[in-house]
Amino acid sequence: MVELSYRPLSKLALASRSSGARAEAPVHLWELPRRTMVTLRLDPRDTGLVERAETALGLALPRQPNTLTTDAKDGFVLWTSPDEFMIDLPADPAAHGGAAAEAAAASGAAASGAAARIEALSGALAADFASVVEVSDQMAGIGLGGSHWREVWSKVSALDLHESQFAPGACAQTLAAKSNVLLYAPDLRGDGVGQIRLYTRRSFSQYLFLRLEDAAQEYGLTLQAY
Amino acid sequence: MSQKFRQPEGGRIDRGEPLSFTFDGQTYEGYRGDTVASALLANGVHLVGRSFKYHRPRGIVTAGVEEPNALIDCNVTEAERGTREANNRATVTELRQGLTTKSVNAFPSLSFDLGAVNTLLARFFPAGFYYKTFLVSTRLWHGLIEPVIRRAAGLGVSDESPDISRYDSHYQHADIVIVGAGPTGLQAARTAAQSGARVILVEQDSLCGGSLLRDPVTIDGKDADAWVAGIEAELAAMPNVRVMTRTTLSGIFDHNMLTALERVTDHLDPGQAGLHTPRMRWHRIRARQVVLATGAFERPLVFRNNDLPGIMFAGAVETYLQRYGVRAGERGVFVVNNDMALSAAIKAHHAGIDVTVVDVRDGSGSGERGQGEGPNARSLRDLGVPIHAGHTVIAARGARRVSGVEIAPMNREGTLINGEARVLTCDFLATSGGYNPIVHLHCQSGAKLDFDADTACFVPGPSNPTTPSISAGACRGVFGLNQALNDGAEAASAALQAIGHGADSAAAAPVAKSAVGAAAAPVSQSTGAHDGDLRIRHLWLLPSDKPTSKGGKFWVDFQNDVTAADLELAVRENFRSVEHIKRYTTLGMATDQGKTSNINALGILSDVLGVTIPEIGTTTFRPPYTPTTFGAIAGREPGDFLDVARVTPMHDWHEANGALFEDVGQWKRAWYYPRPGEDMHAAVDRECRAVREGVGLLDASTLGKIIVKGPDAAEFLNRVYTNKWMKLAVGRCRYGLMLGEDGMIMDDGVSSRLGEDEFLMTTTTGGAAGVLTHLEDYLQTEWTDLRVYLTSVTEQWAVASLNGPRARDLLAELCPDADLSAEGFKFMSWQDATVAGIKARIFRISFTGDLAFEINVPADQGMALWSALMNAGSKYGITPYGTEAMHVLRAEKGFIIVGQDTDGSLNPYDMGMGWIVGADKDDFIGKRSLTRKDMADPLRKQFVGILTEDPAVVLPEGAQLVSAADAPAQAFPKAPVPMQGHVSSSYWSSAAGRSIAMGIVKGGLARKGERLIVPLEDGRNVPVVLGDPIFFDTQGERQHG
Amino acid sequence: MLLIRCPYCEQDRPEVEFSYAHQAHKPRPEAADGELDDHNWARWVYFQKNIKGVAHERWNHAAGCRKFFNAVRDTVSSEIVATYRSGEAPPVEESRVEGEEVSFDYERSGTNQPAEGGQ
Amino acid sequence: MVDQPVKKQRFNALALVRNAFSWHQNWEQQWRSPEPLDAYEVIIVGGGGHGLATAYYLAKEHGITNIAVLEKGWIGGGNTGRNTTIVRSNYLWDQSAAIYEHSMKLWEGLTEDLNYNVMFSQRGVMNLAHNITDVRDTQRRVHANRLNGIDSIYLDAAGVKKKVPGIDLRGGGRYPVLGASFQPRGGTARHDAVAWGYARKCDEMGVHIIQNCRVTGFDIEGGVVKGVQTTKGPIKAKKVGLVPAGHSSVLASMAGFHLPVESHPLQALVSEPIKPTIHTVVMSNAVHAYISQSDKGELVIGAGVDQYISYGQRGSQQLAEETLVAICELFPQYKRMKMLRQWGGIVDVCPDASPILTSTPVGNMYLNCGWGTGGFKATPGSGHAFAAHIARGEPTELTAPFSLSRFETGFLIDEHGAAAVAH
Ligand SMILES: Cc1cc2nc3c(=O)[nH]c(=O)nc-3n(C[C@H](O)[C@H](O)[C@H](O)COP(=O)(O)OP(=O)(O)OC[C@H]3O[C@@H](n4cnc5c(N)ncnc54)[C@H](O)[C@@H]3O)c2cc1C
Ligand SMILES: NC(=O)c1ccc[n+]([C@@H]2O[C@H](COP(=O)([O-])OP(=O)(O)OC[C@H]3O[C@@H](n4cnc5c(N)ncnc54)[C@H](O)[C@@H]3O)[C@@H](O)[C@H]2O)c1
Ligand SMILES: Cc1cc2nc3c(=O)[nH]c(=O)nc-3n(C[C@H](O)[C@H](O)[C@H](O)COP(=O)(O)O)c2cc1C
Ligand SMILES: [Zn+2]
Repeated sequence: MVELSYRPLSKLALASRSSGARAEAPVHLWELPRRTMVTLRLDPRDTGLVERAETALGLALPRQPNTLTTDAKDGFVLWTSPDEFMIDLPADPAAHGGAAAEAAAASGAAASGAAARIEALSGALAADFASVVEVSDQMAGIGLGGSHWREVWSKVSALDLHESQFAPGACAQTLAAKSNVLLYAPDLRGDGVGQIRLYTRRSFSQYLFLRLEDAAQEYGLTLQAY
Repeated sequence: MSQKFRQPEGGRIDRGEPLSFTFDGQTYEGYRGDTVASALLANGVHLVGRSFKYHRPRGIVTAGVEEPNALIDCNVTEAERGTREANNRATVTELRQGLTTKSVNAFPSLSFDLGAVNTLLARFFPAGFYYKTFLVSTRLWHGLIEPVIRRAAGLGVSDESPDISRYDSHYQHADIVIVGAGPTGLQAARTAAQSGARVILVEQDSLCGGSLLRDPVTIDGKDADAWVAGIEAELAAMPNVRVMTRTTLSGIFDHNMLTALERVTDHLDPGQAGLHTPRMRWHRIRARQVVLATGAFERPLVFRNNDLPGIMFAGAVETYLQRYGVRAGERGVFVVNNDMALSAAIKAHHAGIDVTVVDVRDGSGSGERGQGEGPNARSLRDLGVPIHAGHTVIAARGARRVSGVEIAPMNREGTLINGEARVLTCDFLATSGGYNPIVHLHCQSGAKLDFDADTACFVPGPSNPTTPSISAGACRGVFGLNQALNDGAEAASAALQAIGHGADSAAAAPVAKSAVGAAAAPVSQSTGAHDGDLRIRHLWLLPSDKPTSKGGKFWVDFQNDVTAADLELAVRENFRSVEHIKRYTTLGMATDQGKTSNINALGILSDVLGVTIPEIGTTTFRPPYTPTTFGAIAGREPGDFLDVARVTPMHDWHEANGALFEDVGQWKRAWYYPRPGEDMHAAVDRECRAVREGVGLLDASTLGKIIVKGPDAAEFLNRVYTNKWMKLAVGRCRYGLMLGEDGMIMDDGVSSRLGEDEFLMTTTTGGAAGVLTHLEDYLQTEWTDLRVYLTSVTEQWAVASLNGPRARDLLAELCPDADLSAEGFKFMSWQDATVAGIKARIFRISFTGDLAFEINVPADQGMALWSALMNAGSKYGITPYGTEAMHVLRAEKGFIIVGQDTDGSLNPYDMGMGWIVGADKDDFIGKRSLTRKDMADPLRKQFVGILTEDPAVVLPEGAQLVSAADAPAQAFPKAPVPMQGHVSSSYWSSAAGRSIAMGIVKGGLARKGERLIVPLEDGRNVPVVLGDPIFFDTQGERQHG
Repeated sequence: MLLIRCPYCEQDRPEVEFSYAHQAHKPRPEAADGELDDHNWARWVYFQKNIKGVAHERWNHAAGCRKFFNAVRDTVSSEIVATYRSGEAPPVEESRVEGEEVSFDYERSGTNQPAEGGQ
Repeated sequence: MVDQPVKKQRFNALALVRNAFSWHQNWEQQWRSPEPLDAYEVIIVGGGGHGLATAYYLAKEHGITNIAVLEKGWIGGGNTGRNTTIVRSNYLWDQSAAIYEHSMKLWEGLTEDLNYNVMFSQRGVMNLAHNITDVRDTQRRVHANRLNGIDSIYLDAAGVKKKVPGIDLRGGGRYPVLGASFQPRGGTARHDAVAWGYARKCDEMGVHIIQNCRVTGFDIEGGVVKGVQTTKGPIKAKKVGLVPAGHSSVLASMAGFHLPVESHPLQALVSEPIKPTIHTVVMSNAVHAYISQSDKGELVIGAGVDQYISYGQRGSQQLAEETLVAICELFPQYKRMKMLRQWGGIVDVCPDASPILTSTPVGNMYLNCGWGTGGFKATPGSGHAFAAHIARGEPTELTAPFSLSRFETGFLIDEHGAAAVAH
């Protein structure tokens, strides 16, 4: 039997290769859980429109290029273009059924409300020149951390993530090896320790994951499924 | 005796760790810290190679990267694994356990080389001789002569086993990159680092120190080694600094993109490197500023037979003595034209070597730049070393090793011999003709050179503002140590200033300033160093008793065997531009790229041409600075990571069920699913029949999908497609054709109206990214008034395409709530529904011409949907089919595939698709091009069906058609034959019960019914008849069914 | 690899993130315009100034914000003099180190002979 | 007055021996360096292979010797001196096949014709196919070639391996080799020798080769060219042929018109010399690399075109990297080879990847350009055809399809759409 929800990295069987111990590892590489992701397009110069969107979503839109806003509950809005934002929320446990949802339901976890927020957003902008498109399935997330994550990053991307250039409030889109990525680092500390979240298009994620895994080998790495 | 020429003590080698290695099969000993060259010299071995053209015996002449002669072949990993590398310079190859080395370009052996007969015939092989002879037919040239020439040429042998070493690459970023860790670079690094700026110091050598390694003077009251170690420790403690040794800065590209090669494991003993540690790393460093502190090369003097083994650069003799504790010989003659180089003679004298000096300067200071003979010459006199001032070298003597030198006094002008010649015997000869600042990187950055007449060398001119760098120290012609240290500090300050790191800069660079205070770093000073005044006298060619063309040769470029006579010959034949001379003589084109020869050549040419050296100019300095391993540059990408293999949400199912895959752009698409014993033909035929007779399932997830949203969405589609879109009703779908502005077909696909202001557009798999960019381009640049947003959703949806007469029956089982009836769910419309419990959107569109439903579900659910369809479909005999069957099925219906049936030179009319051109629309992309003159040419190539007269024959795709009149009965036509067109698609069709084909034929639309011939490579001439490109269900009933 | 400032992202980014989009400030003529002859249409579709010197050109921040923007770049030295958003006026004029401003151009319809004119 | 033609000493082995005995003191100038006269019948702008060949065939075939070839730098210093020297004629379209095959025939007699060893080595050229589309397009081209009388065969993977034992057919797995087209008569030639050989013969027939002479403008009266302005002063001419490759747009703009051409950097690189290891030319469009080994032993490797316009004669580091990735993919044993030098040229790229051989909007001015990444192979044919066009003052059968007007009428000769390989 196939699992009901088949994630882009399922093929890599990370669960069976998972080795935990993320904190001490020189490099830690893991699959991010499914998130509710939405491409929002609107003209941010229309302040009324922006206000409606922010109210409905319960999150401000970032005003500066390549920055993000957060609701401090692991919800984010990332600037991706002057008239485009990526909304990135923890997925509702029940959104896609399957074992995870059942487990969540059993444990009584409350819905994070992502679906409701997106619905509210769509509704609020229905009459406007704006576009709200869900892309949760299109995106795949990879986490990269550990004391040597910068060395690994330096092998795949020409973008400088030195702490002077890239801080926790920043996000960026660039190329990592041959894959486009959207990345941010919500918990990056001032000293640069921490981890980054990388999102790719689904079909690129296996390639990128394996490429990162290969790059990390010489430093020693641990893997984890979400 | 082993290591007879090793000094009893001294040098930066570890005498506690002897290492043995082999050279040409013979085992030798050296120490950790040695290079192959220093260890060979310690064992008295000078003869290490043969030259490129004449196979002259050649010895070690330098102690660095500029070495032209001592090229060796080494084992890289363990010998048993057979991984060897050719053409390594012995002077920079570090000794390690288990190293086996060989000379290159000698057969059968170094001391007896058959190729050396070329030496005897040298007179017949002047520069460019091959252009003047072998003027034979191309057949003879390629068949007979070229192989001989090829075998003779080339240095080392390429190991033909796959290179199993691991290579890796990195991107780095720095505020300031400092190249060279000599005194200048170290001082610069220290100054730059103190500011807190991000600094990278790059040094090609295994040790920092540069010239201090051969001239250990006192700095800041410490000996040089201690000073270097102190700075290294200081830098190591700073988090903003990275020191990279064994790393060669190989190139500077636009906007200061620097490349550097780091040698990580070659010097390690077997087993020492980590399993995944790469052999080399390739660094691309983006620098805001660059400080070049790359030092200077010594240059040789040009005299007859100056290429004999045992003739070395004075600085090299000094380096071998000081750094490696190795004497170049027991009796040395030092032939110099400047004072600086004589420090080598002093050290040699102290080391117990019997030293004689031949100084082309006459001691009077006349003809020399600078004052008097200089401190080193004075010291030598005080030491009682014999000095032959004002003497020239007539010739060096010896066969496989220098044994003496013939010298004579010369006139004051340095043009003629004017006294008795005498012979000095020696076992090595050290020369110095001055120094050439290493300006390679400066020039690579796009900046120019100035000529400094005092030191007779090129020095950096103004930096290129687009790719800025600052040169300091010896590489800028500053040869005194104290001056160089100051220069390093100043260069670093200037670089800091330039990036806004200066004390007075408000625009602070985005750097964490906390690390270090702003206190300026101290500038070190030395006591007892040379004052840096070369006091040089240039004689580009030492006067001799015979002209350069007769008798022995005056070597300029050792590796490529270019002599002074060759340069003169080139000029005689009117190769006057330095670029022509380079190419005619091959000067500077060898693996050392003329590092030691180019300036001497310019000096000689300036005499011959009667113009100054700067008027002649240099040839172009190009990357890399030293030869750079391909594998390192390629990094991890060859192999699995060469390109992304994009896979669909159902890919794992296809793989588990035996599918073979076809590459479509970056995608892997299921091609066909052979069952045991089936070949491609059988499998595809089975898959096709299943679709026509029952039901088949195709993974169509790869098609591009774009949400087009906004009040002007319909107007936008109207402009980007050839046909009309304004009136398409919500819930309906339409096929669209997209052209480039040249009027040629670019892409196609079905778009559906999701709402009044929202469409879902589909594109071809390979065209998806390009189409999105194309559309964004028009929205952002041309039609900025259109209110439309585009969002790619290609991968949001998994698409399972259910095709065949039983498709509805099957789907109905899984989606009980939806009305799937022909009336309720019309062809070319869509509806939302729940399929197997999954929220889906179903499109009634068909690329097979059969009843079809394209079911879209969120990608995470694709696998579940696929499995559900397969399970429920088993009773209908559901058959997964791949792209090959899909191609056959669409061909049966005459549907085109953009990129297969079109090739960028075909418009909609050519494809018989005039019906889809809304010619009465105001405008659409490509419209204007459709009315150009040649578009109306009735003889344009047009799309037609092609049927073989024999229905069993399947034409090969790509086959060409000719007129029946041009094809003889049963033979390949006599070329050239006018071609009428070609076969673009061709298959066996079970549904049609015969082969079918389509293609592009001149004036084809008007030639239906005509008989043409397809001549095949195997000699068959296949008769065909042109017709309509449709072979099945010509009325199109099935898809509506 | 060039370093290019995206005027939308307001950051310097490596060239690999960008794709080149040719001559800037070359508006698409109204194809419906009956005045537009084949010659001048061809000039818009195919012809390029291809300046040696300081040129106005377009780039697309393909792996970033996906916006097309303009750059003033020296095609000899590769210096990027400025980048600016689509629709904005160029901050620096074009200039040639060799060659001259073309005296007749596609905008000046009708003055041209066809390319094989007179033959 | 034009210099009298001077019969040159013939090059052959005997001459070499004879000269050896006089210590090579008596070799003549291969070409002379005259000062420009006031006027010529024909001025050729651009002393690359194409310009020199044009002058040569004007003199040899059309009896026009009152010619000056004006070169801003040193002859052969443009793309002629920096290309990977691949010669082949297996192009798809009839018009291309005609001119490239015309060229191939001239190559086959060039060494003897010029009395200069241009080292034309017919070692065969292979174009690899890596996917089904490649295979289909390759077969289409092979079929067309054969009917055009061009030797061209299709090789399957085993056939490729037989000819190039060093190749890894799997590639790294991502781009396996499925097959190839092979043209046995294709090969390489010595680029410099081509320029010098033509120059020597031109000089022998009285053509003036004037180096360090940059054309800075044109004298045009009533729409007809009367002469050129140069850094050595004005020179009159009855006809002017422009053959400036990467600088075509620059010269066209001086004459008042635009071209459908962009000038891009194209790079190449060589390895250190090694003993013979690869014996044919191997090209791959999919992974983008091409490789051959010169007679001196370097691997000569072609890289890609930078995306942006540049007159800088240098390329970016990443393109050379990509090329070496491709080479190491196809030939994993060459990972251990070392790059000796990399450089760039300025290639004039046409939208349809075909050249322009044309009359221009200016009377008596003719243009030969747009050869882009692949015109070295065309040097003799292009010169021959263009000479005829200039002499006649109107298109010939070979040049007519390549006129500028094709961009107006829409009759493009789209060689990349047709999966032909550049170079
Ligand atoms: C890296 C590289 C690899 C290539 N590989 C191949 C290959 O393998 N096979 C192949 O067939 N082709 C190849 N090509 C293409 C080929 O080199 C060219 O198409 C061909 O050499 C063009 O020859 P040409 O004589 O027209 O141009 P060039 O040799 O460039 O000559 C043009 C001349 O015009 C001069 N000039 C320009 N402006 C002026 C002026 N104002 N006044 C006076 N003179 C001027 C220039 O200085 C230059 O010397 C390659 C090109 C490059 C750059
Ligand atoms: N032959 C000479 O170098 C020479 C000649 C005259 C005087 N000097 C003395 O040199 C001192 C000046 O010192 P300096 O620091 O300017 O030069 P230096 O020669 O001491 O140091 C230059 C350093 O740069 C390194 N280097 C060069 N190119 C490199 C590259 N591409 N990548 C990485 N590393 C590279 C070298 O390995 C060397 O360590 C003075 O004391 C002067 O007396 C040297
Ligand atoms: C086919 C070919 C082979 C070459 N082989 C060598 C070589 O062996 N050594 C070398 O230094 N350069 C070689 N070059 C490169 C030239 O040195 C030079 O870089 C090139 O002609 C471009 O000129 P430029 O670098 O002066 O601009 C070769 C060039 C070509 C076209
Ligand atoms: Zn941007």
